[in-house]
Amino acid sequence: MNGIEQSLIGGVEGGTAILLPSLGELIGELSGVINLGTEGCMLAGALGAYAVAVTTGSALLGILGGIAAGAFFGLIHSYLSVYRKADQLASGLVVWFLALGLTSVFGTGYVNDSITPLTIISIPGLSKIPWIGPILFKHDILVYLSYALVVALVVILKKTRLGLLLRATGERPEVVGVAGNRPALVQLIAVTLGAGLAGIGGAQLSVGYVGNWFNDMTSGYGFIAVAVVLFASWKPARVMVGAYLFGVVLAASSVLQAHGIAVNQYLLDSLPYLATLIALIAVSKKGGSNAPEALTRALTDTT
Amino acid sequence: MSIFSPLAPKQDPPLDDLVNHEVEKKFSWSNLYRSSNMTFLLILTYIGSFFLFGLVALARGANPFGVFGAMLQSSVLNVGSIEQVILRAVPISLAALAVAVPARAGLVNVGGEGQLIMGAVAATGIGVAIGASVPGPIAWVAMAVAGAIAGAIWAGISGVLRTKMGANEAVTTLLMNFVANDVMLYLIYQPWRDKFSSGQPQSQPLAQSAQLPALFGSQLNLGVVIALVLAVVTWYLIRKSHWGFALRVVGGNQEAARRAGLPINKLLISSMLVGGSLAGLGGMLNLAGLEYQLVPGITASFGYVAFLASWLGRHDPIKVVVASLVFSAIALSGNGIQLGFGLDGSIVDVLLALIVMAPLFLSKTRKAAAK
Amino acid sequence: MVDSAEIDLTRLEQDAKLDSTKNLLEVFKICKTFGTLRANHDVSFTLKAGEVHALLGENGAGKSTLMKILYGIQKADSGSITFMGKVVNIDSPAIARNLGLGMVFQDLRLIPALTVWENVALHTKLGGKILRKNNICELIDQASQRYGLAVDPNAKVGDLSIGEWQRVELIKVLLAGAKVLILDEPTSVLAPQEVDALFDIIRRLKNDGVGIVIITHKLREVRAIADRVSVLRGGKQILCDLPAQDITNDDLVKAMVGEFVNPITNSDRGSGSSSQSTLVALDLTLRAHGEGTGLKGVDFDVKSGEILGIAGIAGNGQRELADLLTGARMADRGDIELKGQRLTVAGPKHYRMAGMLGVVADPIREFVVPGLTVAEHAALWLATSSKKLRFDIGSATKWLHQVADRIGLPLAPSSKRLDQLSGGNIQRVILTLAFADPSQGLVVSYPTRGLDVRTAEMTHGLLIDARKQGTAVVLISEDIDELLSLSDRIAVISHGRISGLLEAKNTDRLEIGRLMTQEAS
Amino acid sequence: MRIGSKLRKIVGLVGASAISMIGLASCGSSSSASGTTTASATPATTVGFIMVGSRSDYGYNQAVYVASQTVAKDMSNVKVITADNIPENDSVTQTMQAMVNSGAKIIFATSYGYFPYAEKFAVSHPSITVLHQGGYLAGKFPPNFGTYWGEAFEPVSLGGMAAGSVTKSNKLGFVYAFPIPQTIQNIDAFELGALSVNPNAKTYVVNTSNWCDPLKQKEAATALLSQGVDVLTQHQDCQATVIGAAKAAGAYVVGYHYDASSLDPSGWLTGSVWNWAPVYTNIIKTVLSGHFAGSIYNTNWVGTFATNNNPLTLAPFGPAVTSTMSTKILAEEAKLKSGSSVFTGPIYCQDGSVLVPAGVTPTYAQINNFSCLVKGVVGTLPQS
Repeated sequence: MNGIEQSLIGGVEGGTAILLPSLGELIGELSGVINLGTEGCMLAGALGAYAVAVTTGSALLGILGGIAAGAFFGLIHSYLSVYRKADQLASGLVVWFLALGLTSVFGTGYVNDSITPLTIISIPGLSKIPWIGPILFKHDILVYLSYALVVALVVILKKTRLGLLLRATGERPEVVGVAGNRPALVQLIAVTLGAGLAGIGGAQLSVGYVGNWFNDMTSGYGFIAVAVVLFASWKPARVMVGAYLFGVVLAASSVLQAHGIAVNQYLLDSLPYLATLIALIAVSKKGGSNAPEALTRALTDTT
Repeated sequence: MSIFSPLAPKQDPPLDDLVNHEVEKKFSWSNLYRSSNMTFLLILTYIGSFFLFGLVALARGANPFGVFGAMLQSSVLNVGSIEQVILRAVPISLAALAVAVPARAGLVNVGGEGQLIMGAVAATGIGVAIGASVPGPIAWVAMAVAGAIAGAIWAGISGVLRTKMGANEAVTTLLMNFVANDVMLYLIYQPWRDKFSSGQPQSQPLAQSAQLPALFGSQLNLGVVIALVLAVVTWYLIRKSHWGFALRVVGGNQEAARRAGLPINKLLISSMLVGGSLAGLGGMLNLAGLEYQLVPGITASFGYVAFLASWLGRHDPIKVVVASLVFSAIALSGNGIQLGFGLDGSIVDVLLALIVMAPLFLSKTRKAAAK
Repeated sequence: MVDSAEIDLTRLEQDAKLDSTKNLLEVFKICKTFGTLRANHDVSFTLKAGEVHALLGENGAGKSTLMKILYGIQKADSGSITFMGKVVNIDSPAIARNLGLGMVFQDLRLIPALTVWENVALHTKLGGKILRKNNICELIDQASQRYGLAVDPNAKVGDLSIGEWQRVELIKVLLAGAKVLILDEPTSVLAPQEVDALFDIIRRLKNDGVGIVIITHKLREVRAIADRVSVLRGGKQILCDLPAQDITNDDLVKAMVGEFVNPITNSDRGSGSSSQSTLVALDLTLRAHGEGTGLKGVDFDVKSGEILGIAGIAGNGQRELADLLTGARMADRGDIELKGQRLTVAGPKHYRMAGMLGVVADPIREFVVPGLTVAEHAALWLATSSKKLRFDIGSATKWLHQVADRIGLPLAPSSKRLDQLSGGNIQRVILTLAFADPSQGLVVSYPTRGLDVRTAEMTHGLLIDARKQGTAVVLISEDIDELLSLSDRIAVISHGRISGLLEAKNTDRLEIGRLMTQEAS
Repeated sequence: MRIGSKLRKIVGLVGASAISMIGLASCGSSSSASGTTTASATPATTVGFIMVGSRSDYGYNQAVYVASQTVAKDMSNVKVITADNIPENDSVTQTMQAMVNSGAKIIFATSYGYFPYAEKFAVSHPSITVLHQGGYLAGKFPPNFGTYWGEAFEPVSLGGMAAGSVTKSNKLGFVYAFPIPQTIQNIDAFELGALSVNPNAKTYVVNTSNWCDPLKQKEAATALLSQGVDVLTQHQDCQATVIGAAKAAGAYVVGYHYDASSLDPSGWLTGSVWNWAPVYTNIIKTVLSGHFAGSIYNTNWVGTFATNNNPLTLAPFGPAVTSTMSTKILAEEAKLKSGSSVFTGPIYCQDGSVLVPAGVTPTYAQINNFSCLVKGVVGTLPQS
């Protein structure tokens, strides 16, 4: 197996733990709320999933635990920022710290408990395709879930009233209000749901990819997820590309080293962030970004 | 173009109120405010924060009162710990001021972390290059200048992107944090790695003379004094200077500022430059006063804590410094909980979060009261 | 879901059969007070199916308040609304919409980032949970064809012209099932050709039995489409449900602007001013931006010691003109000269240093900085060019007190936050600053807005004092009496052009009113 | 290390439970007690242990923790306090200060990166004895400071023999954290051990730039496994992830720091296991006797097989190691114990240059200066 293919496999594998929270963050941001606490929601999801998996012996049940834990922290963030009109950035950071503290306090007992991680499922037929097969079709169930989610999100956003309501809320909540809907509720649900997805992302790390729980094990994936959404200009398909881009870059250094190529991974690591910055500038320069209007308003509020 | 009568700007409720139409009718904290007052509510919510924190401790089998006692004991009840609290507050408060200054002009600087890192990186570059060959004070000044410039550049990039390209500064400063961290790691893993550090990813340490001297035999160093001076200068700039006033105007109403003839873009960028240089100096002081060499975790997320400190202090320099000291003390108190109660020291993160959550919870009340 | 198109059209067919003799909507004795301001006082009118009812009044007459009450955005203090024979309680826009009341706001409520069909779907619930795009587009097309509302359903609203926005709004409201349409100054944003197209649409809707309330202050529009008219002035009802053909234009103008004439306070107007033009505007031209009108070749001159009044209905270019004269905006074409010097360097600061001062048109947007005190606002406008490091609020406060004493307008305490003061208090601060020192040129927008009678009088005195001191004053106001009593000459502005330049002592309200309501040819 | 490892070191993230026993603590229930003291008439001396990772990491920190608890149990006049998850920056100074405030007289700073902070703290606190685990001070020692370590490469080379004997692909994988001398020695010893039983064995190395970052470990292990490696070993603080990855891929593991054979009983070959308790006990006794200054612990103390005090020992063998092979390995261990060296020349670097000339046995100081990987290792060290 050559290095490029290996990097791509690693990119999809590790990238899924970025993709899931990114999709969650996308939903939240489309409704007009940024969640810097995505990192915290992931952490909570990772521990929640792990704890449930240890207790019940089922990694699949663990995923549900991950969703619940992530959503709980998302609910705190959305309640504060939507219903209490708190500063979104501050509220997000607070949720991150809260999760960081609570997971390390309550996670102590789970360090190195053993679980049966999610099994790798090879899709019959598809996984045999040279190149594509191992890269895309030989993963655990959460990877396939993430594929489905991308497709579902594209469809929901484009084709359903729900998606329309979400996008409209993220643009001009007051117009949505005049149209007889409850924009605040839409935002609350969107952010909480998004945080649930971040929780699955954490679960992908703890009960999927690594099969273990450690303090602060998400190591910045949640922040990367926020960056990915910016990189993608709020487009689900591009979120997928961005997540895998980050995933590949993160996986590349190990793969290159295993092939005897010395690399300093850190310049490599900074590339996706720079790409995100450039994408942001390009979009802004083109005259107004694609950013949901309400989100932009929230980000420029210093009170 | 508005459907509201221009005759009565304060009398028509804005249409946005429609959004919370239903919510408004039921119980409302805003209404409670009218018969109560903000300080009282704030104290109530802070008590709530400590109560919830006590519950967390209780859930892990520790006596909450004992925990609070241990926290006090390990943070503010003896000289050695107080010194540590002050030392740790140095980078936090400077990075917090780096948030507070642009906030005056209505800019959101989430990049304190990156600006701290770049300040430390630049100071290391200069300090290692000349530290051993020039007298200490010259090295300090050179490192401080380098740190300030690096921080300023790092923040200034976002300022320019905002004014020239319209890119949101909250987002760009956040992204620049990660780039800064990668730049630092790149440097200490290869080009700058200390050949005598036995392979650890760290830069060469500063020469003894380039390290900031201790004060009167205590653990405190010259950096504490410098930070204090910087805080006072920042307070003066923000509260007493023409520039600080102009920032407030730009932050309050850009259109009014424009009509009054203020150079808006210059002010916006200058606020980022000053803020960035403060954080850069924070990074430099942390390096030259405490760490002496670049190591991977050198900023220890101070930049994010600082954002919350500035927010908690409502971007007022004095309150911001106080908030930084409080956060620093809370951080330190984790040691006491850990050693005394066997709980994970990170439990204090929970308290930090709950304390900031109190005013966040009251945001709506405060915003309503401000109107 | 599939047949939603049919259902909708059937409804429209039924509407056409609505009894045109019965009242669709009855508004009875609506009262609404904001603080001390009586926005509506015993206002009534009725609307029949298939009728266009024009609601006339100057700015501030209370029309918008009435419409907001009708649409459930505000609640009336007293009075009743009857819709199709039933007394209704309209507590929210949702209720209004469900009843069949549709409102097209002046600031159109669309989401620019979404397409036309998406905006329509959001508002109408058409197309079901799974959006049937084709279905919705088809409905839009049908409505488009039926009423001549040409618009591409797939276009992004943000890319459309303002006229198209309005059509989208109309489609949105129609497809939501409106039986009564309220159009709030629908033509204020439109080009003349677009206005004609809109009237076509309104006539077709009328033929379908839709009742239409059109809020306007343009006589031509009344003549063109209105069946009946009601007129408000100062929140009070002046005319009620009068058939449009029964009233002359002159009477309408009288009803709108009132008839009483102020005592002239500028006793020597039109005389004594020097022959030299101090302030000259040459061919000022400004493209229309998103909102508001542009300016088209505006020329005038103001002599030293002269007050030139600018009359016009709001939104006809006054604000743009004031911005250009004070340097807050730069003209696309044309020049401004002060004492023979062309003002070339952009920026309000340079204009001010050259001797051009201004009283802003919209204090909240253009003057008030939240959190700053009265004294700090004074310092801001005093000393933006200061090179000193220290910000000296003490001397600014002292200066303000001296000036206030000299000028005599009662000011709020200088340590109070300006943004927490009333409009009148804010206006007095602005005026005090503007009159602090004699200037070459002074552009004053709506100076007495929000002021009590006594202070308004004092302000008028200050304007006359400034004139006496040789200042070239441009006075922009919607209060014709104010203009008549103070100005030496009056320029009437309409659709971004000067539609007439009159000697104040030789003209009257009617002439000005006619020029104000004159349509661009 | 990505941002995460930095994020870990946030304000307030100062460690973990001091006391709850491994496996006992679980969510919602707590087994905390304040310090582990034993009843004693004489006032107990408080000894602090600071760890960089979790005390239950199946690795380096767990080994330290277990030993500290043994000390607490065996020494009646000693009270032990511990702090884990303390990052390698100035936070450790604050933790040391907090321990002093809690009455600690002796502090064991057990992570490599604590070195400069520990030395500085010792200088500024003359009444406290500070010991650093794994460091090497080239200059003069303050009278209250010392370092201690063991010749880790000795058991590691034995593990290399086990690995070389079972590999089918002749590819061994080594996941390491940083290219510090200990690690370079371990990689070299591992490959030399493997070569001694399998001349075709090659060791592929990947670094994670972090003592314990399970994500990086997983990436590294995955990369090595898909490269065809069938035995994995590591120099990481925490072992579970790499072992888990090997288990899932059906590969063998050679452990490090702690006996983690329970994680993968069938794939476990052997490993190196710390037994710190005797070292800690001796050091504490020396301090309590009042003769620490000038003692062997007031230097760079290193335990070796030859002196029979190497704190790192060989772990039990797993089922995959044949009895022939285990005999051979134990024979080699006996040879080392009788004074032979892992690094007796000739040893060549990857580029063919001579690392140790034929017949020469390098001193510990010389071994600490090894800067190249030996021939047979694939992969390069990050160069500065």
